[in-house]
Amino acid sequence: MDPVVWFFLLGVVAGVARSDLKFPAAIYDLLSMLLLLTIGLKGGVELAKTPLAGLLPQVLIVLAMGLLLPLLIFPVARLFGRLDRANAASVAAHYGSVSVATFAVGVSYLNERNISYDSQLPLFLVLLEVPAIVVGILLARGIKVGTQWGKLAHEIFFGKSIVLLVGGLAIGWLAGPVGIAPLEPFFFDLFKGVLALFLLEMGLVASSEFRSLRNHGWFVLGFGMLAPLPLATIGALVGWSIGLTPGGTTLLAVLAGSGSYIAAPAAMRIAVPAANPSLPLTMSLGVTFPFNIFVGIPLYFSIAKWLQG
Amino acid sequence: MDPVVWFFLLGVVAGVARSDLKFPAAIYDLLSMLLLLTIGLKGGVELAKTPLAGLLPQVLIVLAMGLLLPLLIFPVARLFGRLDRANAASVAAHYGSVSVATFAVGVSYLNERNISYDSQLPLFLVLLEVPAIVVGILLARGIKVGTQWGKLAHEIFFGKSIVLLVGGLAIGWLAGPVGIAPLEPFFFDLFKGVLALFLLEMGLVASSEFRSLRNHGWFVLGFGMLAPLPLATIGALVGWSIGLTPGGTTLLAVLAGSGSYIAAPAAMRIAVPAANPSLPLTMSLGVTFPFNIFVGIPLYFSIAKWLQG
Amino acid sequence: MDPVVWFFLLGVVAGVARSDLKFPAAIYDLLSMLLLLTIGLKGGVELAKTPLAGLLPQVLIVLAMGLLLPLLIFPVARLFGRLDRANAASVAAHYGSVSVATFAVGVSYLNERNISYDSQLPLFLVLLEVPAIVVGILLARGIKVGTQWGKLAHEIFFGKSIVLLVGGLAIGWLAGPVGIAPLEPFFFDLFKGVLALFLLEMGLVASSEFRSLRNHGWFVLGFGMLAPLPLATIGALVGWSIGLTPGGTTLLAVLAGSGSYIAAPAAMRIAVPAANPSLPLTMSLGVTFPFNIFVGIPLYFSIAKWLQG
Amino acid sequence: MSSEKRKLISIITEAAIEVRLCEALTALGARGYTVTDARGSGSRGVRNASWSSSRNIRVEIVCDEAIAARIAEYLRENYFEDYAMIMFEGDVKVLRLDKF
Amino acid sequence: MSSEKRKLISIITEAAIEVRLCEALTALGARGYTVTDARGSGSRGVRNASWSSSRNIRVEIVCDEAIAARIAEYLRENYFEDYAMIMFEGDVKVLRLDKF
Amino acid sequence: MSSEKRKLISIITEAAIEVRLCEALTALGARGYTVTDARGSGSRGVRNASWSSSRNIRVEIVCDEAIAARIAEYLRENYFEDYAMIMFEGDVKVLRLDKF
Ligand SMILES: Nc1ncnc2c1ncn2[C@@H]1O[C@H](COP(=O)(O)O)[C@@H](O)[C@H]1O
Ligand SMILES: Nc1ncnc2c1ncn2[C@@H]1O[C@H](COP(=O)(O)O)[C@@H](O)[C@H]1O
Ligand SMILES: Nc1ncnc2c1ncn2[C@@H]1O[C@H](COP(=O)(O)O)[C@@H](O)[C@H]1O
Ligand code: NA
Ligand code: NA
Ligand code: NA
Repeated sequence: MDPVVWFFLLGVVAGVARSDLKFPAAIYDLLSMLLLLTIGLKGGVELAKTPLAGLLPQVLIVLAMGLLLPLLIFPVARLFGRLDRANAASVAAHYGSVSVATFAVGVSYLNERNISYDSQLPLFLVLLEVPAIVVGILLARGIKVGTQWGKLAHEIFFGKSIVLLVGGLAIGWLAGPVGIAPLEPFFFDLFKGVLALFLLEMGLVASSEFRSLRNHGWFVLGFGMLAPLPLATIGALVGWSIGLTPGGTTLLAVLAGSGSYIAAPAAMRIAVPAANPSLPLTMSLGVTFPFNIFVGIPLYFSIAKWLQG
Repeated sequence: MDPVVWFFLLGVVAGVARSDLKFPAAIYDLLSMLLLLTIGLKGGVELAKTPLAGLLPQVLIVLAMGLLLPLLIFPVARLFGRLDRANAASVAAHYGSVSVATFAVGVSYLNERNISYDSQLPLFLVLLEVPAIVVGILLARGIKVGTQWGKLAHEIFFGKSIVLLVGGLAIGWLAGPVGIAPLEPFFFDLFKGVLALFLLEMGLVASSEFRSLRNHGWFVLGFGMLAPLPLATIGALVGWSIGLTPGGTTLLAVLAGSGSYIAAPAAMRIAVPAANPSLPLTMSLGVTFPFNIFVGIPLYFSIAKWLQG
Repeated sequence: MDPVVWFFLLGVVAGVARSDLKFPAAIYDLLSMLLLLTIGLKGGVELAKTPLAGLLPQVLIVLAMGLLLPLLIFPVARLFGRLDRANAASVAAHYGSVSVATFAVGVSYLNERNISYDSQLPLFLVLLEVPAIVVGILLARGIKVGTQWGKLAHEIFFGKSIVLLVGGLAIGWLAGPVGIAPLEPFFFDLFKGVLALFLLEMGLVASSEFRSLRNHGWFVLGFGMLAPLPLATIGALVGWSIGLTPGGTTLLAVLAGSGSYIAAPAAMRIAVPAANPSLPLTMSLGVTFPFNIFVGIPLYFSIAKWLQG
Repeated sequence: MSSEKRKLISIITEAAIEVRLCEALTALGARGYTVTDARGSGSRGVRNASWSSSRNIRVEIVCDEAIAARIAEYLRENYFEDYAMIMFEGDVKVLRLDKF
Repeated sequence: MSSEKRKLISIITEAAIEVRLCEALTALGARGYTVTDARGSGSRGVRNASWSSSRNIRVEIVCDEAIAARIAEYLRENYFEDYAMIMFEGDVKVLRLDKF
Repeated sequence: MSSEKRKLISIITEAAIEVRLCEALTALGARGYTVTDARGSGSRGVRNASWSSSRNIRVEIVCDEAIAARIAEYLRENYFEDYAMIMFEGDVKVLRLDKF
């Protein structure tokens, strides 16, 4: 198994055992900044190698998927989860959006097996982050008058994760492979290690989410376990239909099948205060993330291969 | 001289000169986490290469040494230091346990000279961390009723340094040399630099310990200077008797001759509140650590060579 | 363009757009520590390769320049800026002193073009940091009685930036190329990346300085834009006169043409309380730094080449 | 010492709303505020600051009775129901009256 | 504003005992607490937070008189003698009475 | 509980002067002090702690009336004019009288 995953387990064990191991907030911030910047930079460098011309249709389809997913999740959360409007919308926003760390684990899963993936995937990651959040907010508040849409839009589009991802993409794209070279030792060579530390922290947090599982009842556990596969399948089908490589298809499935726990929580907390923030976090971090890194990613990869031929 | 040691001196100078140079707590935490994880990982990778079968007897002997050392130190601290029971026990716990940073300097001392050491040494480091602390607590409190042994044991065995060392060992062992490879740039290549920064911080702290030296009287200075050699000699003899290489013997001597200032202080503060925490810290950090990195390590190495030949 | 400069732009954009992207104080401290230490270490290693004998005259001339520059700036600030004595002196101290980050960008500008520079430049950086501050304080306070010169001198010479620069120099020089080798992955290979992150943070801060521009009136903008060139020209002439290479001459121009925003602000805040700290910071960080990395450095380089014949 | 009575308002709440809260405080007439990072536990469980969404802040405002009341009113209407938040008020004597 | 008087207990002590102390506070009946990192100086010398064992924390509890007394009692018995610790108590007015 | 009244002085100011300020406090007779990192906004604008020169600290001193007055006097004379600084004073009850 990919060693970085062991770090997640170590975090879980330490957390469950109530060890005093704890990441300072500043270190968590540094690690997540590096994660986002590096994924952006890598993506930008790849994009710089490929003509952007043909990309537009793909971009639109992916965006459409980003708008569709939350609309599929919302009714499920309402019906089966018996969640009120705000909470169902929040779940829709979280799972419609994407998990950067799951994506990173997926990438390292493919690297371990020397499987290449399409250069536009990091771009898709960025594209998929926002739409679901917007849809989620609309589902929760409707087109209420009095809502400061401008302010909200600003807070979403200039949230730090978007800024770092897009900024990284832009810099990587502008600098290109040659220009980035001197930055590689810091951003690229260290990436695996940074991810390992980040997963260690995620394990610690996940373990505390386990505890709040019981407060939330079965739906959280059930949805967290069962939602990823169908969502990822949609992602895989989309990836396949727009002609991605097996690697790329796998990653698009990972994006679709994972739940956000950085951008979405921050945005929803401000935009939909009535939604209980711990509910979707327990789902995505306590259930779906472990499911994806242990079961999901390999599964999605076989689906992708099967689709391709 | 090993350049990392210069960083310690720089810290001492800055501290003595009352510079405003200061490490943020979060950075200190990051550095010590990396130190512990890396030592664990390195050890685990090495262990993965060697059969664990024959190790058991060695493990038991090392554990025995870990239980013996504090029992030797306690009476000395009582008699010559005229310390009360709690403080003598605390000193015994600190010096019976080990100093991770001294070990790291010892390793880099050997690397500088291309001297190999037995792969089980990091394992021994972990094994030696805890027993002395337990003995120290027993010496201080006796088998008092009402002591929450379970809670104490938990706090000791799941203290962050143990978790990171053991976790690193386990991950390194599970992943093996090949699996760890992608993590090497972050954990192994940067190790020397991380150690340098950590020593810079230690220098700053040591300098402030110098100041509190006079508050503690001569015993602190005397014990801090004179205890390492005999203790290290015991370590060297044990290492030699269980057939370690000269490098391994040196490191076991370093472990025996060094005093803990991460795990032991934390544990003793909670388990033996009556013990003055600054006393053993001034000894181990203000006196013994400098002694070991400048005088001790080379000395122990020659002892090891002499024993072997 | 050098990719690290894109990070500065990213920071500016994020800041102007009022993104919630923010560096934890601890991370800023870590980055600046690494920046200072690395520049010192690099310089020390270079110095170790060259005989110090011939250096003394150069050293004295550079020191003289450091004392001269603030004396030239002060009257300008008094006359054209109509600043009171304290503020004019503060500006003189900031611009007489040097900007470590600008120097780092200059170095990376030369590296990109494989242009070598004289090994004593980092030494000059250190030498130029302090004198202007001292002159600035004298200009502000005169030789007032009651001033605790000893205490002030101590705070300036043992301020963290000086300690880290000088300490790095010393360690690099003592260890030499071979001794430093094991530290290279951490300090040297990562340097470009660390600088990139630091510039990202600087961009964020610069953007907030832009806002306070209007509070300060035209002189701040004017001086920040127009002062660098003449100052840098002096630096270039000095560099040329003491026979530096074009690369070295460029860097000396960069040092002369840049304004301090680490050492000087800290020192002036304590030594000249009456001076408005935001005035010179807005100049040097909000105006001069961007000017130098986009326009100045290339310009100074052509001046240097032109001087050389 | 020329001093006078003021109210010291302390708000402990989720870091997520720092920006909006501080804007509101200024809008409500506060001449200034101070923020420190915090962690803690309360009716909404333990918030231990390790993960970004579980961080607390402690916001303090020195102001006069009127503004204090307005802030309390504003918080009750806009935040108390949906956010982890407590607020308490103490009496303080201040120097530099002009500043509050 | 429907508010009422409560006590604000402030404890400044060694970070090493944070976990145990907070457990104790809850056990003593506190409905919540807030912790911030601190450094400082006192009878046990300067504690400047650079090294893990020299860090302070500042623990604040808003509670009623009875619990305040119990906490004070508990600290005096269990911590005052052996730990760097001070405690002081102020009066505050709180909203959301149910929470304290 | 054997306790007595003391003053709690809170000073919020620029981190740049921490060392000098704390030295002064001790010189003025304070038996101790506590410092926490802070950010904030006031008459000298927003100080958001990202850049070293824009950091605030919050210094608290528990002391008797006399020392409190001396500290206030000292700050007014030496710092109020040139530094971002506020100070306020509250009443607290302390245990361990010997310590203040
Ligand atoms: N009784 C209390 N004393 C001190 N701080 C409290 C108290 N109750 C809550 N808090 C703080 O306020 C935050 C939010 O409170 P709550 O809304 O009750 O979860 C908690 O995370 C604590 O940091
Ligand atoms: N008079 C005081 N005012 C404010 N804080 C204090 C005072 N005395 C002690 N402290 C804080 O309480 C901690 C422990 O105090 P002590 O037990 O006296 O060493 C110190 O490190 C300071 O942070
Ligand atoms: N009314 C206030 N309430 C709380 N904190 C304040 C207030 N005014 C100023 N401050 C704090 O004191 C610092 C300096 O204040 P000033 O000198 O007004 O800029 C600010 O950065 C704030 O952190
Ligand atoms: Na998704
Ligand atoms: Na030992
Ligand atoms: Na200059």
